Amino acid sequence: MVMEKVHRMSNKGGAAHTRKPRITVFHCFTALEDTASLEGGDYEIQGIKMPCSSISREVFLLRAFEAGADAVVVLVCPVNSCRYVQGNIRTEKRVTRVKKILDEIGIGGHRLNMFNIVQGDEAAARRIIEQTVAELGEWGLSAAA
Amino acid sequence: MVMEKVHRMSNKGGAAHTRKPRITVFHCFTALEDTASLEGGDYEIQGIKMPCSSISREVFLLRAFEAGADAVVVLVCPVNSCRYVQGNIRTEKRVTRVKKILDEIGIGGHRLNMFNIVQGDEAAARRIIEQTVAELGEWGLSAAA
Amino acid sequence: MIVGEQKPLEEIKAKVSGYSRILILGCGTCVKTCFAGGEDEVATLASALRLSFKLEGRTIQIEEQTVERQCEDEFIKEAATNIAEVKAVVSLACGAGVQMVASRFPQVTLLPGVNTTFIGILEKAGLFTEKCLGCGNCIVDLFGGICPIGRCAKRLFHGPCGGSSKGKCEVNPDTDCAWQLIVDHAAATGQLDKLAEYVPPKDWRTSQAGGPRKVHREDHEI
Amino acid sequence: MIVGEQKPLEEIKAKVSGYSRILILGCGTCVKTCFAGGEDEVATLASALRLSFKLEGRTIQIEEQTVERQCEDEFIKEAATNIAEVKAVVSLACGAGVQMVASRFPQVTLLPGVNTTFIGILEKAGLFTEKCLGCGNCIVDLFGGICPIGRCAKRLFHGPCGGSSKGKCEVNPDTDCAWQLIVDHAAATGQLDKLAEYVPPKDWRTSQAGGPRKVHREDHEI
Repeated sequence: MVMEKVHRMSNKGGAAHTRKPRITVFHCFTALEDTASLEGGDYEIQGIKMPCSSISREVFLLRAFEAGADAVVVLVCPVNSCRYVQGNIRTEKRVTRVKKILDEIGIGGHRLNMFNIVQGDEAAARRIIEQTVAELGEWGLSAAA
Repeated sequence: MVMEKVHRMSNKGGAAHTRKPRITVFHCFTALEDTASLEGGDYEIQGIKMPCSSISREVFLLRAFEAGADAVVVLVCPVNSCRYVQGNIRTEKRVTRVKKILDEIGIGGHRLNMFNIVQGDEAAARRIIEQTVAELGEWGLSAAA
Repeated sequence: MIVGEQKPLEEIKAKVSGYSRILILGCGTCVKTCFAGGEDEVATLASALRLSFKLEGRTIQIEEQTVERQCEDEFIKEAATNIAEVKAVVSLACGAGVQMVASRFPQVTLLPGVNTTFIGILEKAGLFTEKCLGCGNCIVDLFGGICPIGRCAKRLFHGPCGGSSKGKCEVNPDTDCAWQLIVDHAAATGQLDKLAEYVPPKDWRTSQAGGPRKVHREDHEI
Repeated sequence: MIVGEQKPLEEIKAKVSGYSRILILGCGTCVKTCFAGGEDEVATLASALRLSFKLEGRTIQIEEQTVERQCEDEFIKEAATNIAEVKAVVSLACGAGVQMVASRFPQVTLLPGVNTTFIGILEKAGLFTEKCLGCGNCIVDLFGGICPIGRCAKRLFHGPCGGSSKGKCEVNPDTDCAWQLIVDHAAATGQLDKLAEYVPPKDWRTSQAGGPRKVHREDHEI
């Protein structure tokens, strides 16, 4: 029933967006120095830079949606490469939990995703954003944005 | 049963003491400046000066007995005259509790007593000590001292 | 610690849906420790509710506050101002905290946001387990520090039942059989003979069976 | 808070009398708050035991320590050094704390020094009262914030029994009849009609009746 609601509320079936999609990028500054290299497409990026991705609490991820994000991307270091040993693993667990909350809310957990990227791999980060934008074309903008 | 033990352990039936009785005097410095005026009898006084009698915790009273007291006297201001409003009432409740513990231990709650005295009434304080010494003549020294 | 779990969002949402302004009141002691009702959970729940109502085109004003403990006046009076401004409070405290707030502020509706479960421990990261039923007369020393009241589903005092299998409880195969633990501990520490001692029937009047309980401390009556 | 009472001195003394050296381990959260097992109570008990044994011509060496919470490894490991040096530990924690320490240090004998009683509140200075039984599915909002499970001796869901007299419970005349409180509150707040609503039978499986419980939080499993 929750999943039905998710689709009812957010799946606009590939209709053209009425505004540019907004993506909030939480990233540890080891994985990605800043989000400047992600700018320039037909979307808006809001970068949230952190010393380690694990400092993002559940509410920070939710508030990104309250602040108007259509999708939230969390960029963390590869497993075993976290400067704080388990930071990225903690982040993953928190993201998993918030995805469930987003499903319950009706926004849909699919709008929040975590990716491991090698330090400074801006091309990978850019591909992630482009993929997210493409998916947003299918999901539609967030009705809670 | 507890009371029987109390008497068995501590009531020496008025026998002469083998050493001078030791009395520990907890006093707030408003009720009594210091214990100098109480010295000079056939007993030892250990004075514990406090800004308010209510800072004496249960364990402080018990430790006085561990440290060798045969009796403990707590001198506080009269009801309604406590500089900290309820300090002397709190002390009374604590003394009541420790008296029960002393009964349970077998030392006997009668060896611990609280008295209200008017600020600076050294004569009253001295009478209290003399009365305690007299009672110790009847109870005997503490077997736990 | 008292362990609890936050109620499902849908249940909380249904409870608050009649109100345009609510206070979510957290509790900073037990339920914070078990991640059910501290500052973080208050903030997360508030955000989730706002988003959920927004999807329905509704706005709901949510105040957030967390006090040290909802089971003491000293702390809940800090919330008086916020409580005065709402008709309903979602309390994320344990059942005792919720009722304390309800008794002090009878004019507001108290909505529990947490299901209070048990007196337990943090067994390992992420796993809280029940250990004590508050029977009021602790005898765990008779059983090597393992309580057959809190940890045996049948509260057996004289050995395992027939449902103990491979060290697990038939009521829940994820739960260790308390009596297996008791016997193993006694064997490992050379105290098996202690288990042969007769344990008299328990007087349950000190437990919940005796009705709501009180602890009176005259020395703190001021 | 979890409320407990320290066991009588004679009972604790009997438990420790076989040992020449013990550790009294306090717990700095719930039982401290209800004056049963914090630093102060550890110190008082240690002193009382020393004096009591001294009267019998015996000396007993008593170490004293209080940790933040005995229900978490993080804190009890601070006591490892002291625990390693004794054969018996008197734990002044609740039943959960005692068992946590027992499970982590199986070589020492754990002696509970506190009777764990209930999940309750500080109703007024010196008086702690039971409010919650941890049924696992809180419904106090149906009853104006007054729980008939925790506060009615008979756990009635549909009004008072015949033993309610002048607002008091027949089980203990010092205890308010929970249903009198519920009805009074509903009347005072104009919600008497709410009490006419049917409350379905409770599913007690989420309570202690369902066997020892767990709360699993995968997001904190690290």
